Amino acid sequence: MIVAKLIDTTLCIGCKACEVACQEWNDQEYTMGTFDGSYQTKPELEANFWNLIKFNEVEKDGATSWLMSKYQCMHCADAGCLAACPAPGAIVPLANGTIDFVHENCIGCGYCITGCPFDVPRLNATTKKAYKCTLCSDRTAVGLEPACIKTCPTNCLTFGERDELLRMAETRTGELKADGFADAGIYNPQGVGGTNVLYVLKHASEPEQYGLPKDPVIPWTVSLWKGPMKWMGTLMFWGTVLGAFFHFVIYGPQDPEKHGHPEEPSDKS
Amino acid sequence: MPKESSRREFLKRSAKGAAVGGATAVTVPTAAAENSPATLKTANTTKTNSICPYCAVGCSVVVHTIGDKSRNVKPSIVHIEGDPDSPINRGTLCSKGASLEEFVQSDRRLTTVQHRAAGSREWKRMSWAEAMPKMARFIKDSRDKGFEAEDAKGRTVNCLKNIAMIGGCTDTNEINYLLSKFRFGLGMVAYENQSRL
Amino acid sequence: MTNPNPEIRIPRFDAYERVMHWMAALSFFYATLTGLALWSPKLYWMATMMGGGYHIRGSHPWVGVGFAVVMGVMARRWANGMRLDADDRIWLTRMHKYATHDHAALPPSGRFNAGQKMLFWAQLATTLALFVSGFVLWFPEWMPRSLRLLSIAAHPLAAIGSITSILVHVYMGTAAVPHSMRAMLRGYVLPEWARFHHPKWYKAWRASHHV
Amino acid sequence: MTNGWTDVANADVVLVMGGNPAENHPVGFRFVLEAKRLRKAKIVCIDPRFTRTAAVSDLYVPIRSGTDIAFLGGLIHYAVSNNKYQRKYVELNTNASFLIAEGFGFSEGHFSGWKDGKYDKATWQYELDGQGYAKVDPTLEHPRCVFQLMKTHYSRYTPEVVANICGCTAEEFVKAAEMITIAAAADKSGTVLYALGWTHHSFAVQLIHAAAMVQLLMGNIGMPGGGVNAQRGHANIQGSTDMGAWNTLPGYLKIPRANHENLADYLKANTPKALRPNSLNYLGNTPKFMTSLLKAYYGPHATKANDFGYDWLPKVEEGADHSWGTFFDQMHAGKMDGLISFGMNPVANGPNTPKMIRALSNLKWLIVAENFETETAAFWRAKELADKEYPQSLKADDIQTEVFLLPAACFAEKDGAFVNSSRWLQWKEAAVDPPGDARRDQDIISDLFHAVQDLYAKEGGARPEPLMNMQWNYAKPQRPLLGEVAREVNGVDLETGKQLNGFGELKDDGSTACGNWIYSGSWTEAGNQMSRRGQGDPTGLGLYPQWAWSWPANRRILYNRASTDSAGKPWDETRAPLRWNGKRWTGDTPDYKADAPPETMAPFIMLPEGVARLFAPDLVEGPFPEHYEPAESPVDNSLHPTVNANPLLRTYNSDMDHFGTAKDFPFVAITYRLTEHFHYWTKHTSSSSELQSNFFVEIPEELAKEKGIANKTLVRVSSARGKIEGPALVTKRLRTLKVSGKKVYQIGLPIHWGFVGKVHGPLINNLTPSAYDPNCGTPEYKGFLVNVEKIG
Repeated sequence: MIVAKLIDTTLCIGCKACEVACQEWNDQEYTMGTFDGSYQTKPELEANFWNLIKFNEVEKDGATSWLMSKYQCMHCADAGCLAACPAPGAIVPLANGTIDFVHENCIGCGYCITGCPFDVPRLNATTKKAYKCTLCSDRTAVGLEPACIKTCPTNCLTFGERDELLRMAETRTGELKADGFADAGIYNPQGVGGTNVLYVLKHASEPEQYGLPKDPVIPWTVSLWKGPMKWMGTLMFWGTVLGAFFHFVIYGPQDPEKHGHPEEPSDKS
Repeated sequence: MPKESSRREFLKRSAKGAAVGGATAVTVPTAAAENSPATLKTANTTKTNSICPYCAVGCSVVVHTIGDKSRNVKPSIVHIEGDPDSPINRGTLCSKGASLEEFVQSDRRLTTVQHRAAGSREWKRMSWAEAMPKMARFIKDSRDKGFEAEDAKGRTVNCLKNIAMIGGCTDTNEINYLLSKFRFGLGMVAYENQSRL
Repeated sequence: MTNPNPEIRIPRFDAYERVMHWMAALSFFYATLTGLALWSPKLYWMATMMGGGYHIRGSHPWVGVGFAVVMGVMARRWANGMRLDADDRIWLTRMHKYATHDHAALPPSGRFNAGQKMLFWAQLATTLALFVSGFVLWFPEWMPRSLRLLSIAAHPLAAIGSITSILVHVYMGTAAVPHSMRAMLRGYVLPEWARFHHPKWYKAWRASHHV
Repeated sequence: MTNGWTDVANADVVLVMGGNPAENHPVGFRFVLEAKRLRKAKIVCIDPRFTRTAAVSDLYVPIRSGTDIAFLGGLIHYAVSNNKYQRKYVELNTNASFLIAEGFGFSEGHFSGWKDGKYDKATWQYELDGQGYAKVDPTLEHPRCVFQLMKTHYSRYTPEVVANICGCTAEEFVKAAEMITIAAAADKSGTVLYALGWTHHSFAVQLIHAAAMVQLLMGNIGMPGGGVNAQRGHANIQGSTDMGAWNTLPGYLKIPRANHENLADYLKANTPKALRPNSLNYLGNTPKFMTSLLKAYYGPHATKANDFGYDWLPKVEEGADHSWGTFFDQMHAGKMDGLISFGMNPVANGPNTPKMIRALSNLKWLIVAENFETETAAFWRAKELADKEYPQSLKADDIQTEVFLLPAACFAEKDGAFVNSSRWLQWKEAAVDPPGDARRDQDIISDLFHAVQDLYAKEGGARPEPLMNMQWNYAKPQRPLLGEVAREVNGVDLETGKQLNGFGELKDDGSTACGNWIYSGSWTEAGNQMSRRGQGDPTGLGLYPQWAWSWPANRRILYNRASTDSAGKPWDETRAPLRWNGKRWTGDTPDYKADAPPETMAPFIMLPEGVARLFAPDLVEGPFPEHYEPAESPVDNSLHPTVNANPLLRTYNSDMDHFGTAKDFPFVAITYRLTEHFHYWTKHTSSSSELQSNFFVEIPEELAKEKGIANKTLVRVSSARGKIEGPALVTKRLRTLKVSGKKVYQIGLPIHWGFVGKVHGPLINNLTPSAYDPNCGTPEYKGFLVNVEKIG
């Protein structure tokens, strides 16, 4: 069974309960910030801050709106971090769809940061390891909701079976359309095989307004590196080694006695 | 900034260690996680029902403590979470409520009586045994000085106007009731709480 | 043509060059093994052998920097001698003759033959690429995403090129060309070897030593 | 709250005005969103700022701070003139039909009877018949009936007039009015959620009255999903208020006045008489409540012979005020010796901080029981820690106040009950012990009580009887258990020793003792009702009668009798908190006699009229709310320029009480909480401080452009009282308003910082005026004037 989070942005009031619940449950170190000219807690996610509400003031057709949405690891079906990770066992896709970081195995290379199309993982300067939302895998393992979901006061966040949440999201989208939000839709980008964090957006054609990338995919350079390049490298390595070996077998070493001299410099002259 | 006192850190760690054995007994109803994730920090805690002390929505919370109150053990809080039984919050909490653990265990909590003498530039630590009679003396002297048994017209008024008392909105009904008794015992009229502000 | 005196030792690489070369070789070897361990999960066992992934992730970039520095030093020493001359260009067009030991069909080489020169330039280029892309990958938090994305492909690509050419280099320096290892280990070659492999250089040596 | 948090989910329209629940009561706000999601309820948010509540509302209308009465008056006018009110409900449940004395009127900013700066209320009274009952005209046509007077009074409040005062457009107002008056239909209900955005004005009580009038016209009082709902800002501010303030005893019994020389005098003055023949007038039982309280206070010392110890209570001179503003003014004048503060921080939360600091400097002694070192405890460090903001404060060397800062337990370290906004008494248990030397507040107060009592026992002194006779009858008097106290508060039958089941059992002969009559029933023989955890919801309306206990009598919706018509038929069958089954009322605890048939008595049994008051003669500045400008206003009152502000506005005249004008201070300032912080507490916790570490000043985009202020630019905000500095947050969410043809800018000032804590910032009350509401003494924290300068 694949589990997922559903974020109904139409019900987000930016209360930041999810931010704190995440911090508290995961025993994060709290850091005081400098004023950033915004209600947003931090400009972006940090190694000890895995769950950020993004605030965006939008003015459209003379009407002001204030869009808020929760940002965290998307737990992609086709995870860019996992694709990029060189350390076996450091990024583990759990059977329930959670992409979990196992810090014992993390080597801190930071490739996951580059691999992630959502720019989520962060390196901790002290431990030199990468961190992000674990979907509270310790809680979900014993039948508890992730901390952020449990604390959410407004039903903006729901946790459950992915298929069911998708159905809920569709129902909700239908309601919004009926209420006149023609552009309402679900954010479940297929470029990463779909995400286990689903969003209901009023303006689904412009996810950027909510701070979400429009068409996220695993970067082609990562795919190149993990795909064709691996074959090419292997081929070249063995090609060279075998080439050299058979060269030796066929031609043997260079022997001045047998192989004659190159055009000699005319030392006779 | 160091987050926790060393004692708390110690207790937390030991709680984690202690819970390892118990984890196998936990059934896994929904998760189907293949790998064994970190041990639940609330696995072996004592749960106490309480109410959030911030705004007046009145959210119920569950306080998770470790330590069995035996001779050398003072329980300490590892986590505070919304109480799912409450029809008000159904387990949810806002950002303030979700971090109540930080409030109870803030390193800015007062743990000793502090006294500032007249004209002094600093706090000095004081014991309750020393502070209590000093405060009582102040209260009595002020009352003796300011108490009006009768007003100018000779009517009994039993009023005390030179001592004021404020507060109570952060505390329980019962303490507010005790404050009212204290206040009327002295005859105080200047008595307010946050409801005025 | 007189037979060279086998008792004569012709100095080929001085101690400075030999030390540099072997420092480069060792750091390259280490960076290669650790790099390969991080390159493919199938090779991750090498990480374990070398102290674990966390450790080699820390050491690889430093060793890489060391390699690049040594390469820089070597380049300063050798760059002039690595320019291709007219003979070299002809040599390159007849490389297959070299591979099939048809040495007579080749124009004479100087201190370094054209293949060695090409190896030098290839190494220099891949080192530069490895250094720049490696630096970007070293500090993912501070580098722009576009550069990181470029580097994540450029680094292994450069490494593949570099490793492949070094494999050829190792083969040439060991099995394929007997006694050349002596040049890099002890610093000298015998006149016969020099005359055969680097006739122009040999001639120049003779001229300067009035043999 | 007349209703409760859970009940908000029953609303069809939610008017959020004078409050910002999404930010300040996020968990309570879930019921608003539930109504929106499941009932398709409309949320209308009227606020000076586009808040996080506005962000999820169906309609947001900006308003100039302090003009809410104009807006609500406009709603009344709109409803009455467009016939969008629930006529039947109004006839049945309000005093619309009551006739008012000849001569009542309103002109040029004053109601009739204004003379020499005071009101003579003779013309504000009901016209009584020979038996002392008010005369009524059920047709509501009589020119002197309340309905017609109301209609006339608000005829001035047209949409254009409202728009001109409030700064929104007339179209916006009408749109809001249309949405809000959906609730006028008998089977629709609308709720009003407000908080300090309404109470922090110099006409706060009138404002709430105006809201109640709107709700009565819509037929929303007593209805599920209706009511007038104050979202209170502290965990037990409700309970604390229930237990008395300067002018009240527990249970809202009034403080005796000097002319109430004995209990009989007092009861005569404070026991209301029925104003209609069918009025139950439940407060006619006041003698039972008062006598039982005196028995609880003075125990065996209270006898019939000595008026149950009535004499020992303090009596306040007639007409005198001893509220917050007054006693801090007296303190500032050097007339007070000491202050005891239990969990309150007046330096931070009182208006006019410089005056507060100076007032405390004039004390001999100060006792503060707290969780943290607060600005109040550390007031003598103001010069050292925040000289820039408080240049007027004295150096520590020159402050002779002796300060005791007592470490107190926090919520998790003691048991006891909090009363939430829904009036639910919820019991909590202690989870841990207080840290270090910290003590539980009950222990501190008991120790202090006994220490003073001992001194009097030893030395004698001024009139010791009130103190010596006050009961502290607990198993361990120094360490009372809160359960014991709660049982005393509930009340006990002194003859049988049994806990009372409710205030219906109270007696006025001294045979019952009860610490607070409205809490009677909270701890009965069946045990602690406040700790109940039952999940049942028989009405299906989310009233949860078995969860905790609600005052009064576990009633979840006040005035619920008004949810049915005169025959007892619910206005809306799908939402009926109360049904008459032919013998009894079932459902919620009825706000009515439980077995009285529907037509026996008028529905509002707690009021002497038997109905609710559209016309409220007990308020000091008029029986109808009228729009007055705040004490400091950028414009003249366009309704009556000669009477600009509240004619009875309360101010003080110390040398630190200053008021500014729009010439020097052209911008309207509003103070408020952010969702990230709680009051002045969470600056002591790292978690909340992380969410918003810094103070900032919210500035409208247009003003910022005019002044060349960019986002994050350092600005100085000054008022006639003081100045503060902070970085600007330039926002679209503060709209430029057009008021009386003039551009008005509003400046937003969040409150949460101070000079002690994990994070620091200015105390916003450095800027606020000591201008108070004359009814309740609430300071005007919102809608005062400031200037803004760029300094960075």
